[in-house]
This record gives sequence, C-alpha cells and structure tokens, in this order.
Amino acid sequence: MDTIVQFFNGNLLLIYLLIFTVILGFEVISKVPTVLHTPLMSGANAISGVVIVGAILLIRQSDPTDYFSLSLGLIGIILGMINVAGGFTVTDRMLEMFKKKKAKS
Amino acid sequence: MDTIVQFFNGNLLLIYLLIFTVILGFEVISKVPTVLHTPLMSGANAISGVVIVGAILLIRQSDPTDYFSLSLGLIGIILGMINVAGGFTVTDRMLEMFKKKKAKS
Amino acid sequence: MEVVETIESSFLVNLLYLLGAVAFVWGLRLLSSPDTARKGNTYAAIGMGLAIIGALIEPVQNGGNNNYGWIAGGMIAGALIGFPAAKKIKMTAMPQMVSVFNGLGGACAMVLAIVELFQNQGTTMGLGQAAIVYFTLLIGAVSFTGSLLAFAKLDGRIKDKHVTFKGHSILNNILLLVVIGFMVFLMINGGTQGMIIGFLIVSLIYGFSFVAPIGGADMPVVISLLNSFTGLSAAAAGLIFGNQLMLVGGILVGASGTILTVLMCEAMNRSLFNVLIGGFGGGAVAAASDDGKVAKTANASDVAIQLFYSQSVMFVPGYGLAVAQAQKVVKELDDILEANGVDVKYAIHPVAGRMPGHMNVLLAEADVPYPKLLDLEDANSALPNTDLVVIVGANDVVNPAALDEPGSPIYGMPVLNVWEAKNVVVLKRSMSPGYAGIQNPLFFHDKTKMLFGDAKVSIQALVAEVKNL
Amino acid sequence: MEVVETIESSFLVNLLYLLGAVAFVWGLRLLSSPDTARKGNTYAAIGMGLAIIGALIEPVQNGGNNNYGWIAGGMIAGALIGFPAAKKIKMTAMPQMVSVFNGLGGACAMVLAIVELFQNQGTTMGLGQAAIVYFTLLIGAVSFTGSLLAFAKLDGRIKDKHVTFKGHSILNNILLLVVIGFMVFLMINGGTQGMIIGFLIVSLIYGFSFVAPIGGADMPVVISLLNSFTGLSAAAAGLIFGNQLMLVGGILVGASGTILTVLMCEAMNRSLFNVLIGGFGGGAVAAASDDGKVAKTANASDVAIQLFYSQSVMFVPGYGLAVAQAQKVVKELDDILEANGVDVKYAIHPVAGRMPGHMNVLLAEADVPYPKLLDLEDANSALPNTDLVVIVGANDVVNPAALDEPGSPIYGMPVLNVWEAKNVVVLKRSMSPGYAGIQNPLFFHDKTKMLFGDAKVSIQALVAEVKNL
Amino acid sequence: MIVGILKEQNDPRVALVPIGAKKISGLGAEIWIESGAGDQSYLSDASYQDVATIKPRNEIISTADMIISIKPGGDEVLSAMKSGATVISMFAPYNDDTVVENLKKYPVNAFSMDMIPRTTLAQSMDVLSSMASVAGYKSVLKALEHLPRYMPMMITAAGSIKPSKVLVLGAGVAGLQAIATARRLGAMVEAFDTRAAAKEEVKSLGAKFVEIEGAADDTAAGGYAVEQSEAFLKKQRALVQERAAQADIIITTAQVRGRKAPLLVPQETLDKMKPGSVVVDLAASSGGNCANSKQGEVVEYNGVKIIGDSDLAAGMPQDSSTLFSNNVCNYLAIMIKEGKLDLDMDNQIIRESLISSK
Amino acid sequence: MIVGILKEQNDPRVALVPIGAKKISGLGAEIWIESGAGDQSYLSDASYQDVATIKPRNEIISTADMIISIKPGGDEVLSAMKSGATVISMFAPYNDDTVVENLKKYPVNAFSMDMIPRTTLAQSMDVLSSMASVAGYKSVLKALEHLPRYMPMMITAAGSIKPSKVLVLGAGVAGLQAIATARRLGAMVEAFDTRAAAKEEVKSLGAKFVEIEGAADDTAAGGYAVEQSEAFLKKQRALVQERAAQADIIITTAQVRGRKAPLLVPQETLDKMKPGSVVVDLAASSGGNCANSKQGEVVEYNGVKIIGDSDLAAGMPQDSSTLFSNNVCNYLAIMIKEGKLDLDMDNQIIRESLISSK
Ligand SMILES: NC(=O)c1ccc[n+]([C@@H]2O[C@H](COP(=O)([O-])OP(=O)(O)OC[C@H]3O[C@@H](n4cnc5c(N)ncnc54)[C@H](OP(=O)(O)O)[C@@H]3O)[C@@H](O)[C@H]2O)c1
Ligand SMILES: NC(=O)c1ccc[n+]([C@@H]2O[C@H](COP(=O)([O-])OP(=O)(O)OC[C@H]3O[C@@H](n4cnc5c(N)ncnc54)[C@H](OP(=O)(O)O)[C@@H]3O)[C@@H](O)[C@H]2O)c1
Ligand SMILES: NC(=O)c1ccc[n+]([C@@H]2O[C@H](COP(=O)([O-])OP(=O)(O)OC[C@H]3O[C@@H](n4cnc5c(N)ncnc54)[C@H](O)[C@@H]3O)[C@@H](O)[C@H]2O)c1
Ligand SMILES: NC(=O)c1ccc[n+]([C@@H]2O[C@H](COP(=O)([O-])OP(=O)(O)OC[C@H]3O[C@@H](n4cnc5c(N)ncnc54)[C@H](O)[C@@H]3O)[C@@H](O)[C@H]2O)c1
Repeated sequence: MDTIVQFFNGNLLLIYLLIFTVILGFEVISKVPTVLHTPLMSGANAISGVVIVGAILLIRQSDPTDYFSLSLGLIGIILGMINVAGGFTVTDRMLEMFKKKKAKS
Repeated sequence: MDTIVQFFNGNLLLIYLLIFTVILGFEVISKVPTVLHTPLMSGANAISGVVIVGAILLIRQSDPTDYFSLSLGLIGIILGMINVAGGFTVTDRMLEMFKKKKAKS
Repeated sequence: MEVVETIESSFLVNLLYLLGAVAFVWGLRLLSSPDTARKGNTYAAIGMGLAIIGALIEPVQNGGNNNYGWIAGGMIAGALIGFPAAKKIKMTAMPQMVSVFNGLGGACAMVLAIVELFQNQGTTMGLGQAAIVYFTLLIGAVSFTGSLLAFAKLDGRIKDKHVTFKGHSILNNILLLVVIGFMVFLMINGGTQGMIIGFLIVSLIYGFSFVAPIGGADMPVVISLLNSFTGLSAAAAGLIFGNQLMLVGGILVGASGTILTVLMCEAMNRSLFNVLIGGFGGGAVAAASDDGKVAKTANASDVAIQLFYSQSVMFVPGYGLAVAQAQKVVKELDDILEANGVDVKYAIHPVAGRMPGHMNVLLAEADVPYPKLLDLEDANSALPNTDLVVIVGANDVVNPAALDEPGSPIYGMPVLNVWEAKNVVVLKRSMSPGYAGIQNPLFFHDKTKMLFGDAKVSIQALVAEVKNL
Repeated sequence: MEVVETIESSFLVNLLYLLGAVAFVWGLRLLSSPDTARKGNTYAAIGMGLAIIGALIEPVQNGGNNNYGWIAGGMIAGALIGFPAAKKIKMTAMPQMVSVFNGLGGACAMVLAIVELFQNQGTTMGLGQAAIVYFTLLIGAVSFTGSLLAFAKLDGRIKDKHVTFKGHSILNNILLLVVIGFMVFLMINGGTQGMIIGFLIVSLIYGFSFVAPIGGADMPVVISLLNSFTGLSAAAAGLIFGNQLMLVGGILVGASGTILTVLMCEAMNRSLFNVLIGGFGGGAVAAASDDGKVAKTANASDVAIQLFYSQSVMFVPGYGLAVAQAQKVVKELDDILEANGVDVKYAIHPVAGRMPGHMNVLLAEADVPYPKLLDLEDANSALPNTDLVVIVGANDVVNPAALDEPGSPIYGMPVLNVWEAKNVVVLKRSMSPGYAGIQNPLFFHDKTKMLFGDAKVSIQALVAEVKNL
Repeated sequence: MIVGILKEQNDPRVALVPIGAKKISGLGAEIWIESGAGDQSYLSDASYQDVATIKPRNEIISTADMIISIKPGGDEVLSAMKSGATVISMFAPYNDDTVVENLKKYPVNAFSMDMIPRTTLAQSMDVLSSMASVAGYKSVLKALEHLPRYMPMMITAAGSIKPSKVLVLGAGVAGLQAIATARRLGAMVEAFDTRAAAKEEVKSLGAKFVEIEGAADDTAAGGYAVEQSEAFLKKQRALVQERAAQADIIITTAQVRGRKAPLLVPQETLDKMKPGSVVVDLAASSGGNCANSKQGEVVEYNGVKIIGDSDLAAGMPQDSSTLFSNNVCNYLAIMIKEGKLDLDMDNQIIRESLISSK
Repeated sequence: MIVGILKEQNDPRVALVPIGAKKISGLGAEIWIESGAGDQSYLSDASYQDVATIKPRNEIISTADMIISIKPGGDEVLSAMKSGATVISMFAPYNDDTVVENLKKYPVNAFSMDMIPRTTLAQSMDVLSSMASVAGYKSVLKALEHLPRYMPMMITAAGSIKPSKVLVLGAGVAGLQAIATARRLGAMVEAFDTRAAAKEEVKSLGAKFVEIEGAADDTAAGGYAVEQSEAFLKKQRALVQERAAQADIIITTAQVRGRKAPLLVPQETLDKMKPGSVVVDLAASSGGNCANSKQGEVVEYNGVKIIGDSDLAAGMPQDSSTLFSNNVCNYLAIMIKEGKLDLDMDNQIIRESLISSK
C-alpha cells in the first residue's frame, strides 16, 4: 500500500498525463466513421512502431562489443522499422481513395 | 533563454499535461451541436468556478488575525461560490428541456 | 507518525483532485451531446464537490489555522445567493445570468491575485511567479467588468450606443498597450500598493472598454470568450497555489471556451475578429416594423430543438413553399418528427399559393397523407393546442391584420390564427410582403421568430439539426 | 561547458519528443475523419520521424558508443523490407499486411524486453521494474504470434478448422493462468535465462492459441485488439527506457486501439466478448451458392464510401424498390451524390417490377428527371464505364444466367449486364430468388457485394453515411 | 325574401346545391327551386327537399325576389320577373357591350358575378377562379381523351414510350391547374405567359417556363412587368412556336379581358405539329388562341385535333356546381341581412358587380 | 416471303407500324400493307413508303404468305388466303371454343398471340400485357371523362373538395396500371385481387389492399387466377359492396381465363353507390364484373355510370399500335429465319401459340 501511495504521490503528474492520454485516445477516435476503421487501425499500428525508439536507445547504450545486445537490438530495429515504414506506407495507400473532392455542393 | 530551457526540462511532464489538456479541451467540444452552445458555455463557466479552491486555500493559509487576507478571501469564496452554485444550477435548468425522449423510431 | 499522516492525507487529496479533473473532462465531454448533457453537468458538479473537499482537507502551510468559519460563512453566503438566483431566473434571461456568474468567477481570481500581491509586497517574486500573478489579476479583472457589461447589455439595461463611440477600437488598442506595458513594468520592478491598485483599475477599465463596442446580439460570443478568460485566470491561480486541479480545470475551460467561441462565431457565419471589432449585430438581419418593433430571428438549431421537444407541430405552407419546392423536405422533416412522437399536421389555407389547390398538389406530390391536411376551420380549432407553428413561405394567409385592422385591404378575409398556438416560427427569405403587398404584424408578434432563408434550405437545415438530437 | 551542452541537447530532444507526441495525437485525430485522414497519417509519420531523430541524439548512458553503424544498418534493412512490401501489396490484402506489421512491432518490444532481462540477469530489479519488463515481453510475444496467425487466417493460408478444436477456450483460459502465474513467479523471484526463455515460449504459444478459435471474418477486430496490445507493450518499453514519447505514443495507441476494437464490434452488431469467444464469423450472413461459392457482404459505410468516391453510379431498380417504397430515398441519395460530383443514372429494365412501366411510375413519383432513366440498350452500353452499380431490389433482370446458362428458364431474355461495371452492390433482404424463382450467379460474382436488408432502410443508411463523408 | 333557382337551359350545372340552399336559408331567405334543376349534377329534387321548395319554373320567375343562375337567363326570364327584383348570373359584360344595354330594358337589378373584383377579399366569391380551376384540370383530361399516346414515360417489355410534352400557353388560374394536372400524370410540361409573376408561379409547380435570354430587367420596377423590346418579343414568339411544334398537347388559356383572345397557335405552327397531337383551346369562345378552333367543337386539322371549349367546367357538373354555389353563398352573405337585400354601396365588391340597376 | 398487313375492320389500331415493318424487312420478309391501314393511328401511307409496299386489300389477302392483324379476320380473309399461308392475330380461343374449330376449315396455319405463354422469356411478345397496360391506364381516364367530380383533393377559396376514392378490383396488369394512374392523380386508391402475390404488388404502388381472408391458393396456376369457393366469393362480395358504397370510381379487371368473368359488382352494390359515381368494367366482353355492364356501351343505372369496355387499348391507337407491333416483331424474330418461316416446334412459345395448322 505504501509503495502505491508513494508511487502515486511521487508520479502525480505522470499519472495525470497517462489518464489524460487515455481519455484523449478514446476521444480522438470515438466518432470515427466505420469506413475509416481499417485505415485507422493501420495508422495506429504504425504509431505503435514507436517502440523502435527503444531499440535505437538500446543499441546506443550497448557496449560495441556486446554482440548479444547489439544483434538483438539490430533485430529489434529491423522489426520496428518494418512496422514503421510499412505501416505508414500501407495506411497512406488505403487512404488514397479519399483523395478526391469534396466537389460542388 | 536558459530560464526557459531549464523550466522546460524541469517541468516536462507538466507541459505535456497542459498541452494534452488543451487538446482534450478542444477535442471534447469540437463536435457540439449548436443547440448546446449556450448550455455548454454555462457548464464551462461553472467549472471555471474551480478558482474557489484558491480562495479556500488562501483563507486556510492565512493567519486568523490577518483580516485583510481573510476578508478578501471571504469575498473570493463568496464570489466563487456564487459562480459554482449558480452556474451548475442554471446549466441544469437550461438542460431540462432535453429531458424527454427519444421516443419511438 | 505525523509524516505518514501527511502523506496519507495528501494521497487522498491528490486522488480527489485527480478524480475531480477526470470528472471535469468527462462532464464537458457529456455536455457536448444533447442526450447526455444533463449527466455531464452533474459529473462536472461532482468534480467540483471533490475539488472543494480536496481544498478543505489539503495539508497546507501554517496548517492548523484553517479558519474554517470564514470558509463556511463564505460558502454559505455564496450558495444562498447563487442558488436562488439561478432557480428564479427566467429561461430567456439565462445567458445574462451566466454572464454575471462568469464575471464573479473572474472577480474571485482577481481578488486572489490582489491578496497574493499584497502579501508578497516587499519580498521579491521570481519573474515567472510575478508574471503569473499579474496575469491572473489582469484576466480576472477584464472578465469581471467585461461580463458585467455584457450582462447589462443583454438585459437591455445598457444600450449599445450608450457605451461606445466612433474609433472605440483605437482606444481599445491603446488601452491594451497601456495595460500590457504596465504589467511588464510591474513584473520586472515590483510595484507599490498604489501601483497595484492602479493596475487593477486600468484592467477593470480595459475589460469594460473591450466589451463596449461589441453589438448586443453578439454578446453570447463575448460571454463565451470571457468565460475562457476566466478559465485561464483560474489556471494561473492554480499555478500560484500550486494546485494541479485548478490548473487542469482552468486550462480545460480555457481551451474548450476558446473553441466554443470559435464555433459560435462559425454558427453565425462570422469570424471572431469580426465579432470583436463590433458593429452592433452587424451580420444579423435587422428587421423593424413601422412602429419600430423588431422581429426576432431564430436559428435552425433553436427551431430544431423546439420542433423536437414539441408535442404537436403545425406546418403552414404558402406560396414560398412552392417557390422553394420544399414540399419533399418538409415531408422528410415530418417523418423524422413523427418517428420521435411529435404529432404533425398541415394547415391549408384556401388561398395559399397562387392557384386553387396549389398546396394540395405539392403535398400530394410529397405523399403527405390526406388526413394530415386540415382546412381553415379545422386548423383554427386545432391551433390553440398546438405547441409550434412552422410557417413555410406563407404570409398573407396568416396575417392578423385581416382580423383587426379595418383599414387593411385584406380586412375581413378569414386567416389562420397561428398566433393562438404557443410558438410560431416563420420561414421566409426576407421581410418583404406577400401577394397582397402589405406588412404582416405577425412577424413582430411576441410568439413569433423569423428563420430567414430559402424555405428548402432552411428545412434541410432543420432536418440535419433534428437528426442530431 | 559540457553540462550546458547536455542540457541544451536534452532540451532539443525533449522538444522533439513533445512535438512527436503532439503529432501523434493530432495525426490520430485527423485520421478519424475521411477528409483529413491522409494528412493525419502524414502528421503521425512526421511525429515518428521526430521521435527517431530524438532517439538518435538523446544523451545516453555510456554515451559515445552510439553504434550508429548498427542502427543505420537496421533501419535501412527494415525500410528496404517494409516499404516495398507495403507498396506492392494488393488493396484487398492490406489488412493482412497490417497484421504482419503489427506482429513485428510486438516482436520488437519483445526483443527489447528480452535484452533488458538478460542484461539485468543477476542484478535485482525492483518489483515495478520487473513487472514492466515481463509485461512488455508477454504482450509483445502475444501480439507477435497472434498477429502472424491472424495474417495467415486472413490470407487464407490457414483455415479456421486447422487450428482450433472443441473446448479451445478452456485451453486458452488455462494457458492464460499459466502465463500469468509464471510471470508473477518470475517478477518476484527473478528468473534464469532458461526460465525467461521458457516464459517467452509460453507467451508465444498463448498468442497463437488466443487467436486460433476466432473466426476468419472476425480477424480485423482481433488485429485491432492486438494492435492496442502492441501499443501497450511500446508504452511499457517506454517505461523501461524512461522515454516519455514511447510512453505517450504507446498509451495513445493502446487507448484508441481499444476503443476502435469496441467500435468495430459494434459496427458488426456484436460484443467484443462474442468475437473473442469465437465461432467462425458467427453473426455474419453466410450465403453460399450450390457450388459452394460464397456471396460477399458489404456494410453501409463501405458502400457509402464507394458511392461517394465514384465518378459514375448506376442504380438498377427492381420490384424490391417498389415493395420497400424506396423511390424517394433513392432520389435523396441521388441528389447528395450529384451534389458531390457523382454522375448518377438509372437503368430501367423493360420488365423490372410487376407491371409495364412500374419503375417509371415510382421514379416519376420521386421526381427523377427523365433524362436520367436509361433503357436496356442505353444502360448496357453505359455499364462498362460505370464505376458502381447499385441494384435496388432487382434480381431476374440482372441475372447473367439469361446469357450463359442455356438450361435456365430465362435463357435468352436480354438482361442488364451489370457485371461489366467496375463494382456491383446488391441491395436485398436475403438470398431468396425473384419472380422467376431461380438463383442468380451475379450474387457470387467477383465484383459483387451484397448489402442485406430492406431496400429503404439500406438506402437510408447509405444516405446517412454519405452525409458523414 | 324568395331566392329562385332555375334549371339551367344549356348547362348541366346548378347555381345552388342543397348545402348552399341551407346556408342561404340561414340568412333568412326562402329558396324556391325548379324541379330537376340539379339532376345533371346528380342532385335529385329529393336532396333539396329539406332546404328548398320545389316550384314550377313560371311561378319561380314571376314570384322570386332574386333569381340566381350560372348562364344568364334570356328574355323569357327577365321579362317575366317582378319589377325591382334582383338577378345574379355570369353576364360576362366585358365580352359583349350589348349585355348591359339589354339588361337596362328590364326593371331588375343585375349583378354579374364575373365582375366581382379580384381582390384578396373577394376570392371566396370569385367564380372566374373556381370555374377556371375546374376548366384547367379538365382541359388535360379532355386532351387525353383524344391523345392517341401515353402521357407518362413507360419502359416496358414491348418497347419504351417517351413522356408526352405538354405546352401550356397562358398561366393564369386555368393554366396553372393544367400544368399541375399534366405534371401529375408524368408529362414534361412547359408553359408560357406574358405576366412577369408567371415565371415564378410556373416554376413553383415544377414545370419549365419557356424563356429566352435578354429579357429586360424588371428588378427596378418593383415586381411589375416592364415593357420588353420588340426584338425580344419576336424572339420569344419564335421560341414559343418552336416549342409548340414539339408538343403532343397544347393547352391555351390566354385571355385579355374585354378583348379578342390573342392568337398564340397560328396555322403555320399547327402545320408543324405531329399528327395525333391535341390542342385544347380554353379561349375558344372569345376568339380562340388557336387558329381553326371553334367553341364547342373538335376540329381535326392535318392530324391535329383542336378542341375548342371555354365551358369545360360544365364537364364536371357536380363539383363545379358545389364550388359555384359556395361562391354564391359567400356573395349573398354580404348582400342579405336578416332576410332582406341590404346593399352596402361602399363595398367595392357589390359596387363593381352591379352592372345594371333599375 | 410476303407479310401482309390489312386495315383493321373495327379497330383504329394497326398491327405493324413503320418501324416494325423495317425490322421485319430486316428479317428478309417483304411487307405489303393496305392503303389507310395506319390512318387512325396517325400513321399515313407515306410513312410506310420506304419500308412497305401499299397494295390493294384483295391482292394482299390472296398473295401474302402471312397475314398479321390485331382483330382476327373473318371468312372474307381466311377463305381467300393461299393454302399453307400463315395467319397471326389475337383469336382468344380460350373464350370461345368455336374459334379453333372454325379455323380448321381453312388451309392456313393460325397463330394466336394471346396464347403465347406468359413466361419471363415471352414477355416481349406478350400482347395481353402490353394491351392490358394501356387499358388499365385508359380506364382511369375513361372514368374521369364521366366523373362529375374532381379526382384530387382541393382546398380552395370556394370550398374544400375531398379526394376521390377509387376501388380497383382485379390487380393484374391492367388493374395495377389503373392503380398507378389513379394514384398519380391524387385519388385514394384501394384494390383487391384473389392472387396471393397481388397484395404486395398493390402495396408496391402505394395503394391500399382490401383484404379478405381465405382466398384459394393459386401458387400452382402459373400466374393465372384460380376459381374461388362460393363462400369466399360471397364474403368478398360483401366487403366489396361495403367499399364500393364509398367509392367514386370502381375499375374492374377481374378475369379468369376461359371462364365467364366473376360478378364483383352486383346490382345491390350499384344500388348503394353515390349517384355520379362511375364503374369501368374491363371484363365486359367476357361477361362483365359488374351487373348491367354492356361491352362498348355506357349504361346509367341509378345515377351510376357503368362503362363496359374490354377494348380500351383501342382508345389510344398510336401507342397501342406501336406496342403491338413491337410484340409482333419480337414474335416474328423467333419464327422467321432468312426470309423464310422456320418453326422450331421445341420452342414453347411457338408450340403453344399455334392453335390450328393445316
Ligand atoms: N390560391 C389562389 O388561388 C390565389 C391566386 C392568386 C393570388 N392569391 C393570393 O396569394 C396569396 C397567398 O398567400 P400565401 O401566404 O400563400 O403567399 P404570400 O402571401 O404570397 O407570401 C408568400 C411568402 O413566401 C415567401 N417566399 C417566397 N419564396 C420563398 C422561398 N423560396 N423560400 C422561403 N420563402 C419564400 C415570400 O417572402 P420572402 O420574399 O421574404 O421570402 C412571401 O412573403 C394571398 O394573398 C392570395 O390572395 C391566391
Ligand atoms: N414488369 C412486368 O410487367 C412484369 C410482370 C410480371 C412479372 N414480371 C417479372 O418480374 C421480374 C422482375 O424482375 P425484378 O428484378 O424487378 O424483380 P425480381 O426478380 O422479382 O426480384 C425482386 C427482388 O427484390 C427483393 N426485394 C423484395 N422486397 C424487398 C425489399 N423490401 N427490400 C429489398 N429488396 C427486396 C427480393 O429479394 P429478397 O426477398 O431477398 O429481398 C427479390 O429478389 C421478372 O422476372 C419479370 O419477368 C414482370
Ligand atoms: N384575388 C386574387 O388574388 C386573385 C384571384 C384570381 C386570380 N388572380 C390573379 O389573376 C391572374 C389572372 O387570372 P386568370 O386566370 O383569370 O386570367 P385570364 O383567364 O384572364 O388569362 C389567363 C392568362 O393568360 C395570360 N395571357 C394573356 N395574354 C397572353 C399572351 N399573349 N401570351 C401568353 N399569355 C397571355 C394572362 O397573363 C393570364 O395569366 C392570375 O394569374 C392570378 O394570379 C388573383
Ligand atoms: N411473363 C410474366 O412474367 C408475366 C407477364 C404478364 C403477366 N404475368 C402475371 O400474370 C398475372 C395475370 O395477369 P393479367 O392481368 O393478364 O390477368 P387477367 O387479365 O387474366 O386477370 C386480371 C386480374 O384479375 C384477378 N382476378 C380473377 N378473379 C378475381 C376475383 N374473383 N376477384 C378479384 N380478382 C380476380 C386475377 O387474379 C388477375 O390478377 C399478372 O398479375 C402478372 O403477374 C406474368
């Protein structure tokens, strides 16, 4: 209990931030038309590729001879980069059909 | 410049929080139908009465003999309380007409 | 032991504040949809309750003094003023009331800043700290006098022309410069009590002057803007008191108030700049009868809500319906209303339109069932029990002059006594007369509001708004 | 000097991260409206760019090693795989692709957690720290194998029946308990490398098994759920690396992914629980022809977007239009589409309906202008250049069997060759046949999608959706 | 006071229907009606029983204080009436200068209901409007009796039929009603009129107004028609002729009070029309809008049938009678007070409709 | 091969219009047509000039390999035709057993277009449908010729007119078209039919269906009505009577192939109808759905006009001829190959429509 209380009081702003981020995440999405479900999913997926930042930091922190960390980090970067590069690209392609208009009216 | 940088780095989470709060404030409102403009304004006004918290804290922190602070604080509390009590009540009354239905359909 | 207690209680306080903040956010969110708005208001009020409880138990410096008596007295007094005022106020005067409340909130922030400044008199504040306090003072003061003037204008106590003059906006710009210059000076150099009071006065004057040139019809926009100002001042006060909830709540109001202000301007088809520059209801269609009476205008969303929450609605089609070819959209609106339990009828005046049976042809085209069409007699006996009459491009056939102005060329013609219904909305493009070429006193009737524009466009807007509800 | 530099650069990094976070939020926001979705994606991508730059210049422990070579190699390799894959993939296979990408993202988080665990081998982590790392590992691993299985199912490489069995959900529950128990054990006691690998394997198995019983048709929902899992693992990894952007971005994806999942379920009229329990496309209207071909179903919003972004649309009314009395809503849809630059025509088959000129009567009632009505010949020559055909309750008159099935009772009757258009949507209530009582191969055509329901209701839904765009 | 209703001599209608008779009784008058007066409007003597007295024609003529008819009675009636009695009918004095002169010969007060001013107030007594409305409706049905083609579009297994084109010339009361009726039946309707307001009125019924560009701007004239240049009028006439040549049905209703009806469909236009087309000329009795048209006859010219009929309202006698009767009731309501004729000569309606007084 | 078209003896229509003649020429046949054959359909001899040869009647009859007519030619034609020639017409053999017997006397092959099976495939040759459709449309116009009232609702300064009530009995092709037409003109339309599918079809036109429970099942009868039990017919007559008493117009189209038409509006129903109401009986020629109705006549009974007309399609000769001609073309397209009659007796359409062969 104490730990939790301390953690809470100590990280108050962080907790605010997290809760607000969650609300924001909900809010931003809550009125999406069904047609955008798949592109949105795809876009969100691309954003989750932000995990690549961790992989970069991992490699940068690693000793140049720590091949275990380096190679796993490399794998991480590759995986993350595929997610990021492919993710945004495929989302953009999905959204291509929304290019046109609104005309007239 | 240094001050700003230091402030920025020192209050990073606070800044995140503020920015996110602003975005949230925008987001939460952005799709309000025109019929709700006035009630929403009224409701937001009532929330801005949160300034009463400051007045309460002011009085609680004041020396019981510091009549200057106390009396100004008292005025603050009265003003704030009018805003809060009246604000929420009047909003509720405005919203009364939304009570009914949706029927049928 | 003591330390633990402090931590524990501050945990509770933090939790209360956090919940309060979430309640504010959620409340605002719910407030923005008609179905949930009331619940939203309740949530926000609960958040406020949590905030106040938090403030009452938060561990403070000089702990122990507390002065709960003062607090209780103030709160009770405030509540005793606020509640009844809000309860008694007439529906139509509510925007004024909100404006007053808002001004008082601003005044509260202003007072806090004054105390802070006076208490810190002599000691040197950090620049940031000073900026925050003066900002609170300025914004609170502007919100205070601005809101009170807005109230007075909306309530008709002060006429636009009493408080403004040509070139007012130049004065305002000068005043703004003065205020900001003063503030920067005080921030950097600190100020004597006199200077602080001077700054206070200038701020108050600026608030008044800022609102003065803005047209009475634009007041709701200004109130919304001032409301977001109050929010900012509350947030700044939150920084002064190191209170995260005031900060979050204030910022929230500031942000949503700003966006709301913009939306309100958009709904009036104007820019915020345009509104602030003023010009006395510039864009609004001003319409006055010979004897100086003014026709009230409505907007689609007001009418939509009236339609939706009516038990019985009577459409009165006229030649304008035919010109606009609005028969099918009227039927669409009818269908939606019926689906929501509204009883919809049509009052067909014998000479509505330009040929015998003109309205019949059109409404048959739109497939309005015959039993919904009432002729003059039936309509006139149904009208007193009708909640809302929507006149779609009719004019002469609803002209009360036919009954009570012996001099009128239509005196003696039986008309639809629409003014016997509870509310009347007239859809037409302008104030121009109908076939008979005479003015229609109905448009200036107490119960009447005008919704200007092509009837088809207006009805389409109503359909969209009603679907939103 | 050195200190200052660090502070300055960390200010820059913090600013980059902050901008990145805002870009993510704004991007997501824009992504949720068709008009701005593309811009939103770009914003989010820019945010990602900022994040990566931030990560590359952030001052780190052991600073100076950097190993930029490794990083560059990895990023180039990843980009070289990711870009072309995304570019080449067929439109229809995009959801699979997303699933794969998502799985790789999860795998990345998983790898980070493994390294973290292995590096901290021996040292004692705090409970919180440990919880975070194991959580990252678990979630990343589940997302990884789950997504890959989802891909395989969607791509038709694995059939539902190959990977599940009766009582699968019991197995899943047991597996879940095992995984969580294992994790708690490891958190508290720490683990050997072997145990960590064991945990990894169990997690991977659980991910696979979790997705296995879920029907192929429900895969998009599952992908969305796994996507929010990946977000959470990224956020957890952010805690490991003390990186606020990973945290914020991950939480954002976690939250919006969750709500998106719920919305997707709602759009299918099912609960998330219902989907996860599985049952192979349970709610969907399954419709198979004699030779086992399956008719594809569409939902209103898919069709709406197709309508809206078509250059030319052809309605084919049939007896079902008359039964549903949908003529007026069809006209309404027509009006909206025309207002948005879509060229709308009607193909009237000579025997559509139940009496000569049946469609003419109805469409005249709805005021469809005569020049919009094409007879059989004109329609058939216009069809190959038509983007989208919407068949409103017609059946026999669009039956290709009339052309290519000599045994069919309607063989030889001229029909509307709707399959020559680019896309076909059929609005009817069920798969039941029309007047002639024979099955219609059109419904199983590659280009055809079925939108089931009363024609009037369906068109009304389309109107609402198109208005949304 | 006795109000007498005679059986119309050349018209199936009757000037007062039973409901009307009841209303007039309510004003304090007694109603005498000739036996069989309502027969052709499907109103039997029996239906009048409770509200009127059936009397022989002669007795009515010689005894009644007021006689109301649709078509004016001839010398037979007027000469036998009491001196100082009142006669109400549609005398159409604007078409024939001798009408008033002739009336002066008899010691009666004559009111012509077609002289009631067309003010807003008088609309409920405006027999011209109510009868024109019937005529406009009926004109389309009359045309369809003779049109050898479908009016609406029909895409059928036996071939596609194009919708008929209908051109309405003169968009007054009758013209507008014709437009509405033809539109209902799915025709493509165009119309033309010289009145400035007509364009909007035509469009308000969803039909097309035949228009050419270059019309003089009338915005400054406050809605009144401004004079158009001769070049413009010529161009317009040409366009109307062009549209006429395409039409399957032409309905002409153009009249100028007190003048011969304008010739809108001349012979050369008829020559260009498709065989089987139909022209209905509602202005036939005042000279005709169409060449060759003869009141009361169907003339065939070059395969085009020309129906001259200014009396179409008579073709729908029951409702026409009812409407006429309602007009009469509203009119009498301002003339009869407590069973006595009580004429307020300040009243524009009464003043202008009194065309001859003893 | 020579295809001959005669001037119809008692019908304004013509079996082949110029466009049709062109199509048949395209099949390799030569068209001979009697002078004036198209006159009453507004198709002059000149309009046939390019696609047919004008020949004297006798020459056509004696020379043509095939003679097509709408109404069957009598002995005058049949006896003078070449042996082995073909004659196509609407013989209606189901109504009269002697028709086929009589035809057997002549050395010709007789095809009856009204015997073409009503399959989906044969719809483009289905003269019953195309003519019934015209008749249904025309039936409403015919009723309106005689109705002394407005059909649509009218709220006017001269009073409010209620919309007419129309009752359609028999909702086949003609009935449905009548419903649609009356609805267009603003009537309140009710309809009744014994076929199970009729209810939905009636509603699909926005009209009300008068429902009676207990109709015999006809799903097996291939679209044609089956005979109903006497108890049922009684119940139905009772309800019809009730609705009829309210109706301003009744249109009856009920037929049962090969039988006398059912009596749906008996005398006692007529007795209850409002005077001025109108009945149009499209089944008049096969016995009539309405008491008192006589084919080709307008009978007045008790103030109700009863129009017996099974030949209404003839009242709109131009479009009727066009539609019939289109049907004929589609029919001949499966009979004539390269200018020669080439009968595929496996074809149900040909098989069933051939009613007498040499
Ligand atoms: N029924 C008949 O047989 C007949 C025949 C001839 C004359 N009249 C006369 O016509 C009049 C009929 O009365 P009424 O009330 O139907 O019509 P009205 O008095 O002529 O008024 C019509 C109103 O509709 C408005 N309007 C026109 N177009 C519009 C549009 N597109 N959208 C919205 N509003 C539009 C006009 O105002 P704005 O310009 O401001 O929009 C006008 O004031 C009576 O005076 C009657 O005596 C009737
Ligand atoms: N035109 C004529 O003169 C005439 C006369 C007699 C017969 N026919 C025959 O009728 C047929 C006409 O073809 P068609 O394509 O128009 O019609 P159809 O082949 O009969 O098909 C109509 C389709 O509409 C659907 N439907 C019915 N009610 C609906 C509703 N409320 N909402 C949505 N869909 C509905 C039905 O499917 P669900 O039940 O699944 O909804 C049905 O498959 C041809 O076979 C023709 O030969 C025509
Ligand atoms: N009290 C009222 O408010 C009231 C009542 C009835 C009619 N009116 C008005 O009076 C107008 C005339 O009514 P009416 O039907 O008795 O008119 P009408 O019968 O005298 O004439 C019919 C129409 O023919 C038109 N016309 C004349 N010369 C023409 C020409 N050369 N070419 C084309 N058109 C020509 C006229 O403009 C008129 O519209 C109506 O349109 C109506 O607006 C007003
Ligand atoms: N090939 C095709 O697909 C095709 C073509 C044409 C017609 N048809 C079908 O055949 C049906 C019959 O067509 P029709 O118009 O030639 O029929 P019809 O002229 O023989 O009869 C007219 C209508 O009267 C009805 N009827 C018979 N006895 C009745 C009674 N006692 N009471 C009430 N109604 C009674 C019949 O049910 C029929 O609907 C049509 O409705 C149509 O659906 C199909």
